[in-house]
Amino acid sequence: MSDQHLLEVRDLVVRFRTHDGAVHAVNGVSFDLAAGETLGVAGESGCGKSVTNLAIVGLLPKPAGRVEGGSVKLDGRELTTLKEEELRQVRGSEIAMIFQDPMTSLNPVLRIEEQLIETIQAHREVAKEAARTRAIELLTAVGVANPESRLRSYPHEFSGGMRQRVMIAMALALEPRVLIADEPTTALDVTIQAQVLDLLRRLTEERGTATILVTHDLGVLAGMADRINVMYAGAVIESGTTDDLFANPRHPYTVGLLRSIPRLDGETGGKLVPIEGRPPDLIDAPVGCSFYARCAWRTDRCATETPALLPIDGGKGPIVTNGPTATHVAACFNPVAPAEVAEGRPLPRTGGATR
Amino acid sequence: MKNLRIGAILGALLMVAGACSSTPAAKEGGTLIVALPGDIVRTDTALTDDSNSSYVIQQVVETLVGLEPGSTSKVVPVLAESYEMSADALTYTFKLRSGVKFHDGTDFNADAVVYNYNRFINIPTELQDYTYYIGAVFGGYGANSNLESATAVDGTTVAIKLKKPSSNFILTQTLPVFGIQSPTALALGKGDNTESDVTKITGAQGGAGSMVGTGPFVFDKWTVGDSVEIVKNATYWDTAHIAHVDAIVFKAVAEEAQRLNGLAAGEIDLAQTIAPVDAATIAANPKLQLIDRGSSFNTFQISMNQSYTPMNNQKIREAIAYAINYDYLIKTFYAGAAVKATNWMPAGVLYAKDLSLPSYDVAKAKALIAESGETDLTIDFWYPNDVTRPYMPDPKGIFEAITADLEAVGFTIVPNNAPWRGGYLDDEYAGKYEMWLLGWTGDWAGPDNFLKTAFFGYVNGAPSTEFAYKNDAVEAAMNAALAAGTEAEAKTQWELAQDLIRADMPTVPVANSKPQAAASIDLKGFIGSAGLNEPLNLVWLDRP
Amino acid sequence: MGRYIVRRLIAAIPVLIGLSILLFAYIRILPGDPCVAILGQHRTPAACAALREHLGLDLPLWQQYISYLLKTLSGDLGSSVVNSQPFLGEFLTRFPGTIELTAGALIFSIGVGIPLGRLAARKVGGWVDGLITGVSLFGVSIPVFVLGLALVVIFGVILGWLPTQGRIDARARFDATSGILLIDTLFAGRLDLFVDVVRHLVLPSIALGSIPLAIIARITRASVIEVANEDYVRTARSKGLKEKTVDNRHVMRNAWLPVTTVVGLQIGGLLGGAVLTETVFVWNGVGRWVVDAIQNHDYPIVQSTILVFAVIFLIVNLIVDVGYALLNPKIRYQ
Amino acid sequence: MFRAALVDPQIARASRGLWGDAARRLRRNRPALVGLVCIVLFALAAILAPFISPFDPYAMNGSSLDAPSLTHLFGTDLLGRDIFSRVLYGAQISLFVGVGAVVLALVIGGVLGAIAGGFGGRIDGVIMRLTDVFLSIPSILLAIGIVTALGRGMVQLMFAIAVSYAPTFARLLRGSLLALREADYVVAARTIGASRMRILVRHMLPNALTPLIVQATLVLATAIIDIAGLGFLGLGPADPRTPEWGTMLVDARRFMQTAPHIVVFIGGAIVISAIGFNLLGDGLRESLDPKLKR
Repeated sequence: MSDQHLLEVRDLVVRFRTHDGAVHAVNGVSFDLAAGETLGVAGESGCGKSVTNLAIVGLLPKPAGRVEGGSVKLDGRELTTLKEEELRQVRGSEIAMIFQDPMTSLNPVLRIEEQLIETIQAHREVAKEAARTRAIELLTAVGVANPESRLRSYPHEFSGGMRQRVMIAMALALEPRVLIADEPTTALDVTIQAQVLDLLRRLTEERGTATILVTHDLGVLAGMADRINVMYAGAVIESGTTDDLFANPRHPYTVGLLRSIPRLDGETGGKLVPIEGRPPDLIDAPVGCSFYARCAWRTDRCATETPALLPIDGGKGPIVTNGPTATHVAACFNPVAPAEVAEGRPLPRTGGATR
Repeated sequence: MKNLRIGAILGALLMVAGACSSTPAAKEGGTLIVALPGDIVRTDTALTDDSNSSYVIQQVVETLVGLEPGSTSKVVPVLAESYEMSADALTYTFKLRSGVKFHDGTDFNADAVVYNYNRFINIPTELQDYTYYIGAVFGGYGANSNLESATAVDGTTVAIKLKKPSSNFILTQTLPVFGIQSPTALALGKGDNTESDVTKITGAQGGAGSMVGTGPFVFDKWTVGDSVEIVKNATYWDTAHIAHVDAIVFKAVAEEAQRLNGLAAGEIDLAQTIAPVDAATIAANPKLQLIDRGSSFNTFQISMNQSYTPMNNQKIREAIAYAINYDYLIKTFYAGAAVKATNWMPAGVLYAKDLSLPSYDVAKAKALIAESGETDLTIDFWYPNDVTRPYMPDPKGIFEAITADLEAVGFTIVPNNAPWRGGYLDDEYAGKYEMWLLGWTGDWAGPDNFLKTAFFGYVNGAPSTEFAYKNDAVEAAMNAALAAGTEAEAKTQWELAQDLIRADMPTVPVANSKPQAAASIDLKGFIGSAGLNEPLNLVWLDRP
Repeated sequence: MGRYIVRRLIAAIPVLIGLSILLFAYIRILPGDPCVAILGQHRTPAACAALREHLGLDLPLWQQYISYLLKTLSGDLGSSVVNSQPFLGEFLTRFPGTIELTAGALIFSIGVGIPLGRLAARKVGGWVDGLITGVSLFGVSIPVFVLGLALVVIFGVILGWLPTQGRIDARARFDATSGILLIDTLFAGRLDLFVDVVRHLVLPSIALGSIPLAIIARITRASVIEVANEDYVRTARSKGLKEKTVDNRHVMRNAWLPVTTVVGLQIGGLLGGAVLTETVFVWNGVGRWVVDAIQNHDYPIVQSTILVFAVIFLIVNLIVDVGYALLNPKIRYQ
Repeated sequence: MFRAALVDPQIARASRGLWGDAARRLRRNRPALVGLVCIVLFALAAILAPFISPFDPYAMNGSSLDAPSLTHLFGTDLLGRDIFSRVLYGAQISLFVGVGAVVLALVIGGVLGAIAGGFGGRIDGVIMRLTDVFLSIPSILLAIGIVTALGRGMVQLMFAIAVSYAPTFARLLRGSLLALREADYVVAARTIGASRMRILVRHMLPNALTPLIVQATLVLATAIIDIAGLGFLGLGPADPRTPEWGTMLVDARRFMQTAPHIVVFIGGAIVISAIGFNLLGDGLRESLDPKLKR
């Protein structure tokens, strides 16, 4: 593996200008992604997951949304300063996206064929017939029966799961190196979810596509992601390999997330506990830890100082940002002790005062 | 010939700059765009009674005798080289021009004239609605017509025989209605008295056989509701007066404002009638010229019907005459291009005298009302809501001003209006209106045309339903005047009639206007006439 | 699709029947003796008898109605009481003028309204958007005749850029064949006259088109804003499509739908507006004719014009709905 | 589109809060406030015309076609009448006829729409076909037809315009009612056995009125323009002296070249009133539709 990561996001800052003030949507997000790797991004709605992704491909809603700092490099090539046309060539061809709601993400008035072919033709000089053949291949690959006749169909003639398959086919049409799947299964039935996720995993593995899989459902990530970034209020607050994170969550928020989802395997065995409160209003970035208001582990320090993302247990040496040896980092002054995870609440500690 | 001595007093011949004797060479070619205040009604000379149709038809179809350009009374030979009246004043013998051909190539000759006059006598009953002037001039049709017969003496001589003398015969024959059309074309267009449904007479509807005359222009096409096009007759018999322009398009432009805009924008070369209030704008525009038509040839009056109270009270009528602010009306609506009426005929019509009609005097009006003994002073008052007439440029405005004047002296006015062709003319004529605005533009320069034809002549021996004005002495005087053997006697009788009418004050004459035209500065050679007999073959366009 | 059209046609039948009853009643509720009311000054005993015969005034009402209906269906739409010309012939000579004007206004309102709406949507919230919104507000608030008068004086009289009246330079004395001068001049190979016809069309089209323009701009703006926020537009962008493709194919193909419906609804308004516009611009069309007919109390003409306009409106609506269905696959397959 | 949004039962349920909310949002809507100012000006002109007019609108007390001056703010017309006073009185006519027509249209359309939407079934079908018939005739032609049949006059004018708008109101109300029929509280009322009439009048109508109010405001703008249009075609009030804007415009157009300010003032009065109602209507629509909350 080269030193250069396939995708390198550093200190990304995104602001939205609104009538009520600037919304601090993303506040210094950094992560790396290597080829073939799957990065899971977890967090509640509105914590900047989707905005980060849109910022990467330059699709922030205009004119309100702007990247105000940081860099995004694809193979060492800076994306944030690219001209629109250059960025366009990246989109779809090198970085592809799949969105949450397959019901609304396909254009209702265009046939599937047109939507697939236009994707191919936007980046490759191919004849329509060749593009069509490719489209049939793709549909076959995602498991659409009778692909030739289905090409002539409109999106509303497909079921939700089928549409998401079409979306996947479309995203993979040009063998992108990075696939960003933004809550790809949230809108689907549970049984369909599994099928679609399987398909996604199989296809990305076959092709060696690096994937960013965004979800608010940590359970999904358990089986899919190599590493996980947990985001809160526009920042990554904990990051590590999937195994590390599940085995040893340190940030109270991560713990909350883990406890707020039913685990099919019943591993943690704890009670289902929702996190109280709401994410902060991002118009006024809070001083101190953004999770302060909802945190059971908070200390006075948390109110005034913003914790940095540091290796847990004060680990030494360089921080590994990807791969199976990636460093487990968390941004918390008073991380959750392993014993507290199952309880979901702070336990009296020796030496450290809670509250 | 004595009747021909009707002087040229009226015909103040007005030459437009450039049309004088030292004429610079006229430019040939081009298409002249003339804006008329309305569309023509029919394309058969005989079946028309409106000024728009006449204006177009007179360029195409010629009469035996005509009026000198610019004149309303000076008769000149046209298709007849000369004529003679018999001693008993009953037979007129016309000597026709030879070698003249109709536009369809057939010969103009005595037979053609006889054919046309026989047609006038025998217009089918159903069509008589459309032939107002034939009825008015000859008193009726068939046995009732004053036309006894028309016979061809030889190939170029025609004798027209009347049943009783009519001093206005020659003058009336200058009306475009009496134009001579090709018998072949009349037969082709079903204008040969065989068809009584006017819609099937193609010659009257712009179809086959329309307007086939001998004039300097040939009928080309009629777009109903929009325009009529005529083209130059290159083989016109009067070689000295072959048309200069290649074609003329007459556009119906009802709105005065649109005529003005069209003139200013260069889309119209000649606006036959303009609003007097626009005269100043036109005069100030260097691209346009204002055309004065000389003296007035019309009368505008407040009409009254004596079958209504209080209109049947002479003092009330007289009071109304005193209540009107004439100067204000003339200044405001005619922009000064009118004079206060001194008679029911415009000054200058033969035998017209100043009848010292009332002038604006509120006190006098109020006194007369008091004297009249009338207590109910409510009057139903009407005006036409969709036209302007040369004598009545702004009916609505004039109505409003007169209403204000009348209310100022104590009358209560109930305002009413109706569309001109959609009820107004019909209803006022049928006696449905108590008081209304109407006037008359002269057709020929005789007092009979105003006093008798237009206003106060009896219909079928009784007062007209229109005015319900009964004064047998007036009727007798007018009839005597028309049949008078000497000019002196005619004068006496006409003056008697005028004095009697003045005493009765059956209506209130308001003004005699001088309708003006406007044209592009490039238009040359135009001769305006108060009677609107304006031959456009004399006109040329001085533009590259 | 065929079945859809048939269903729509069947649905139009009760409307047509209602319309015929309404217009049948119209000429009979005129105050006073119908002969006086309808014929006015043209009434002669013969004409009256003919009218009574034509209207069947002596028959029971239902028989009168049936006979009116049959006559109408056979194409006999009555005759003018002013010049006795049959309605249909007169109508057909004037209708091309109205078609041309309506088409001009429609082209103007669509051609300007949609780009304006798109521009406003793109700059939503900015001053350009504000300006366009203001212009469209002005457009719906200014009467055709006020705007028409202003245009005539400013561009025709003062600046002298464009003709103020008529459909073609009368000096050209052009012989129309179809009556639609834009087509006729082209077929005659008279490019100069074609340009002249276009020049004549400009001001009336602007005057007549101002209201639809405003409405179309507004609906386009709203529709584009709505569609631009749709997920599939984001999808299209994420696929790396060119902005133009995204705009034309993904945004506009969808934004068109409400716009189409609104455009269809404008046709009725345009036919109505033509009445005033043709009067202002001395335009030889049905509108000016019907105003003359109103002034002359030529009721059979007014009656049949309303009928024909209503039928045209129904047909246009049908076409629009079919077009809508063609554009919108969801409806097509229902 | 806004129709569907406005009859959302959710909104309807929050009826009282809706109006309070709407008023608050209306206050923040600057265009709507401008519209309100235009309308207040227009209404004040109409109501106060007898008190603030410097001259009798019928009296000829100036010379012909005076230019605007301190005495005659808008100048005088051909007959020397004060145009400013006539424009003020013209507002009275437009307001009277316009509001009268819209109210009449609301009544006619409301009753038809309530019957159609409230009872449904065959009567609904009949009423809807009836509205189709009227909607297929261009509104100005319909109004022309009615005025020619009934004769000229303010009441006739009012009626003609009312008839041309009534079908729109009928359809709007019907649409709202149909949507409301499935609303929970209506279903609830039905299950406790409330009478059809009672459900319609007590539960459904009050909640279906909002779109009607928005539409009525917008239609007032059109009504003012249509009144002037009919006046322009010579179908205005029977008394020619009446200072009706359209009728005045016909006279004024003759002086477009010599005294263009007359057309500007009269046309301006029409445009400003129409803009006022359009802006307010848009504002109402936005404020009454919580979905558009920003």
